[in-house]
Amino acid sequence: MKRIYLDHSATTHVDARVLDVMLPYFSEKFGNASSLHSFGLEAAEALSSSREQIAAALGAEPQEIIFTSGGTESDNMAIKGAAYMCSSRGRHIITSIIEHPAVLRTCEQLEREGFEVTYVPVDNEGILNMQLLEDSIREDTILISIMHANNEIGTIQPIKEISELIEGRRIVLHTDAVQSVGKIRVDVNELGVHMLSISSHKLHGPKGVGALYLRSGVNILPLVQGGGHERGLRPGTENIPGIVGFAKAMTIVREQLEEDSRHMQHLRDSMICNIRSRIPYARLNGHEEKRLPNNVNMSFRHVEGESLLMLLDMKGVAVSTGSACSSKSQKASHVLTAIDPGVDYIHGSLRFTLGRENTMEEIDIAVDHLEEAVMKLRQMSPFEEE
Amino acid sequence: MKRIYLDHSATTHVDARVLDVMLPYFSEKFGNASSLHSFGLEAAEALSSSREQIAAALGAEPQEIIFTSGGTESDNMAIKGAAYMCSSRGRHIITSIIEHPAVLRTCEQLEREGFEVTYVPVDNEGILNMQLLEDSIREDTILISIMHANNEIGTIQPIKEISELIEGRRIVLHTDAVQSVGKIRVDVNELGVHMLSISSHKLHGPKGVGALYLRSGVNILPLVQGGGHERGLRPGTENIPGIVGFAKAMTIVREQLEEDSRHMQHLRDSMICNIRSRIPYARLNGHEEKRLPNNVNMSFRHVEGESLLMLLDMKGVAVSTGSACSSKSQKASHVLTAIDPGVDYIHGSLRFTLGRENTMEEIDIAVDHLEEAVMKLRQMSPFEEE
Amino acid sequence: MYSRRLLEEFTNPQNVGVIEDADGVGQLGNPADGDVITIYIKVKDDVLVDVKFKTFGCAAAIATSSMVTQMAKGRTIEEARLITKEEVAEALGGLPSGKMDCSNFAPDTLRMAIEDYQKKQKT
Amino acid sequence: MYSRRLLEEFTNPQNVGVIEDADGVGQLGNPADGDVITIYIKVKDDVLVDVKFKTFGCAAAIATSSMVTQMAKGRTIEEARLITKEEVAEALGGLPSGKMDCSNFAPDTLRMAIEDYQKKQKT
Ligand SMILES: Cc1ncc(COP(=O)(O)O)c(C=O)c1O
Ligand SMILES: Cc1ncc(COP(=O)(O)O)c(C=O)c1O
Ligand code: FES
Ligand code: FES
Repeated sequence: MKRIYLDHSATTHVDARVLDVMLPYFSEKFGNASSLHSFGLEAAEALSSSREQIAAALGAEPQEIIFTSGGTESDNMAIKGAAYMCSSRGRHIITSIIEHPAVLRTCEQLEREGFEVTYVPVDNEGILNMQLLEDSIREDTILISIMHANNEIGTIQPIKEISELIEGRRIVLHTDAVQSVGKIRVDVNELGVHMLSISSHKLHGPKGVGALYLRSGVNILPLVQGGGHERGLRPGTENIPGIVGFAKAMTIVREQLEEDSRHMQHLRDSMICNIRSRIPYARLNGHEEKRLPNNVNMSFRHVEGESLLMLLDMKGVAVSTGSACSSKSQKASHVLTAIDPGVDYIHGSLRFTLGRENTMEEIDIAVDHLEEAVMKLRQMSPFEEE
Repeated sequence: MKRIYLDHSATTHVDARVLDVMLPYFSEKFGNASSLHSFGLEAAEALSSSREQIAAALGAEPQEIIFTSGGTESDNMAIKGAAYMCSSRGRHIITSIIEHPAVLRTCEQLEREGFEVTYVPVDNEGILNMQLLEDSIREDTILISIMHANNEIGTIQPIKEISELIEGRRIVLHTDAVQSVGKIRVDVNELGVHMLSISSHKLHGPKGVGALYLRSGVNILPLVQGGGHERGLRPGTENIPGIVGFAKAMTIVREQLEEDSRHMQHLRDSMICNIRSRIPYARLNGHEEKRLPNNVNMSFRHVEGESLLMLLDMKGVAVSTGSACSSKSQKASHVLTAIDPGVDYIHGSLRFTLGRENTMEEIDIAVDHLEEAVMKLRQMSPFEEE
Repeated sequence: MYSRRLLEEFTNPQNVGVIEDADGVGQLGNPADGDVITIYIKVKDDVLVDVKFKTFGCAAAIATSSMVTQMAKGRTIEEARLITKEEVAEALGGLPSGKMDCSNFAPDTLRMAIEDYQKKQKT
Repeated sequence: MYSRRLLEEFTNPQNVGVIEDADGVGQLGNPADGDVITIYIKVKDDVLVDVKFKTFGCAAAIATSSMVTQMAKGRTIEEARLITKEEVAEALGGLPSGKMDCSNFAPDTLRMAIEDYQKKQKT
């Protein structure tokens, strides 16, 4: 059975070109970048050119890139690092209710440590309420962390507007761009952010590596102590093959973003259109236009997401759902709950996240299987008329 | 020029067998272990069997293994995680003065946060002073962190004795086994430790992955918040290829440790013997017997380590020195300073750390080059008679 | 996660449907929680001659519904009410640990249908 | 890290040695700090006709010692004392940023040797 992968927001395969550049760094150019000998120099050079490539792809300077183990660590480092650094000036933080757990759980931890956090709501399409954000800014607000694009429903938040809003104030602006990089243009200066989190495995790079963009002049405290790596901000022997792969993945993004973005958006729009025309009572979650070009999140009335996911998986189609079914009752995700598609729809959401290598043929096959699966489950549903 | 790598304590090349098992996980079995579909299941299975392999190699249970990004993170997590967890019971921590910076800087950070830390000294051979350790235990001591083997001079510390000493007390015992795993037998129950740090890249596994062994029943607080990965103790999408490679590297260690250890020890002893017989005024740093089978750390009178390292590097021999020459004056490492080989020797140390693939021929060539280099530098040295 | 056997049951569930002139009906769960099972029974001489279900829920909910209806059919009312979650789970080749709770769900609904039938008998 | 030019100088240093009947000697650094440079000069008609060094220190210390002796030889005392660390660094194809301090070391020692010579002249 040919498998069709439509879960690129969960993770992506490593691009063949990325793996190619990584390979020499495992067993040949395997040095520790801190070593003074030739093996070390090879590693140090790879590290520094990787840093340049990633900076270039974000419109940043090389010294503004700090390597981490992934998006979760970048988010933790940005939020806690800035909070601890600025805690003498104030202890109020603003974020949104639809952030990734890496941000939400971190903010909750800071609440336990005595910080105050305002969680700004979103509208029914998942867009941040800018008025409420503005109203929640206080004298002692030190940090705003708002995701660039949501991982579940793909809505794109008005980061540039936020940065303009806080201009001239001593507030650090962080954005979690884990889902946006590789799908839409991300330039740290256009966005006007001070910190930005990225994760390599979401953009056809290897797992276990990520970065935090930290604008020159913005200071944060490190969360990890050790050797002096990454200017002392993130010690530990650098994962050179991972970093080299990450850099290549970013370079590919930089080179072909426009084309890839257009391709994915074309697939996305025709997928949404086909689903709507073939499956009754299907609702798009999130915003029609302000959404990632690769995100299709739809709810199907009277069917349950995990079942739908399993039926599609049996046909080789890999998707995700916002209804993680864990214990006695299905918990709808906090993001779906925030945009509230209604009781008939909230447990029936599926997330299809496209990749640059998906084809129209794959999308068509997926929609065929989807239609069949929805019909099948509706036949079993006690809420559907016979 | 054939290069000879004698810096295996800095990092190692990835074993060909390790890279082999990793490869499918980059671009084929690339799923996210949290995904419910078949791609996710492949990843979840790889994760769980890797965990079993690593546990088996340490005599631990699978659920006692927590994956991290490396040794530095494992050390931070163990020490801070236990300190924060137990802080209501006491705030006193004991460690040694020759720990790795990942432990020392972490302890210093905890001091800034109000913990008290006792740094126990070592004797001239680098062995922990057990009497002083015992004397420093107090009512409010919550944690002892002593490295299993030192990264510079290779001395092996009496961890088992420490665990016997504190038996029955409510003190958590952590050991940094980053340098010992793969060189000597490491079994968590024989050692009697509650926590143990490992780093994959020191044992022919990939960089960017490590683990913390956390004994069942011992609780620590997580340093990173996010999704529920690693029982909530270390969230973030798991680095599956890295973890699979790490597990394979540990399995190889388990299978061939005895043989490798004997081989390295044989090379080590003949290297020390040759150096002593051919180069006058060469001093072994560390303990003659209680040392890692792959560590040769020697000081050469009246020559400076970094120069020696550079001369050897020009001949293709990669080694390390405890005299990191950074700014105006050479700083001898804290480990050498602790064992104090004397002013004529302290700046002239070289660390040769052998790997299981080194050959006697390589060692012989290295000693030839070493002899030549020492002589050459001594000719330039103002302390040597013409 | 799910056993092969459970997935088979889930993809090819038996006894899906409604019994229009059912002798007893049970329903558990609610749409806001994301799971609802409805079980219909037809009884003749204390024996369950027909059992059907409609389920909105996860793969485990659907598979256990299907399995419980099959196990119940042909049994007496007394036998059927004794069907345990363990039996159902075992027949499905085991349930993932997080789903064990959910396996109680279908046998409970069956018991409700039986009670409904018995209540109707009395009146 | 180090430039190719510096490494060449370091591996093939010129003017290593002691001038037994030197006209001036300078020494800077101390063994506890891990670096000591000694420079010997021989002067004739205000010109440095011979310059030699002995250095205990890092590759940069040795390379700059060697370079400064070469640059000094044949120059007048006045010219030689004006040799700057920048000149030395440039002649070596640059120094790593952490080592710039250390490049002052050799020219300073040369200046000490010159002062020693001048002091001896006066007496
Ligand atoms: C928006 C967002 N932030 C953070 C993360 C965490 O990234 P990682 O899994 O690489 O730690 C993810 C992905 O899981 C994400 O989608
Ligand atoms: C004893 C010891 N502990 C900790 C570390 C840190 O490990 P890593 O570089 O993988 O973070 C090292 C190696 O650098 C080490 O030798
Ligand atoms: S229906 Fe509740 S967990 Fe499956
Ligand atoms: S001799 Fe001082 S840094 Fe080189």
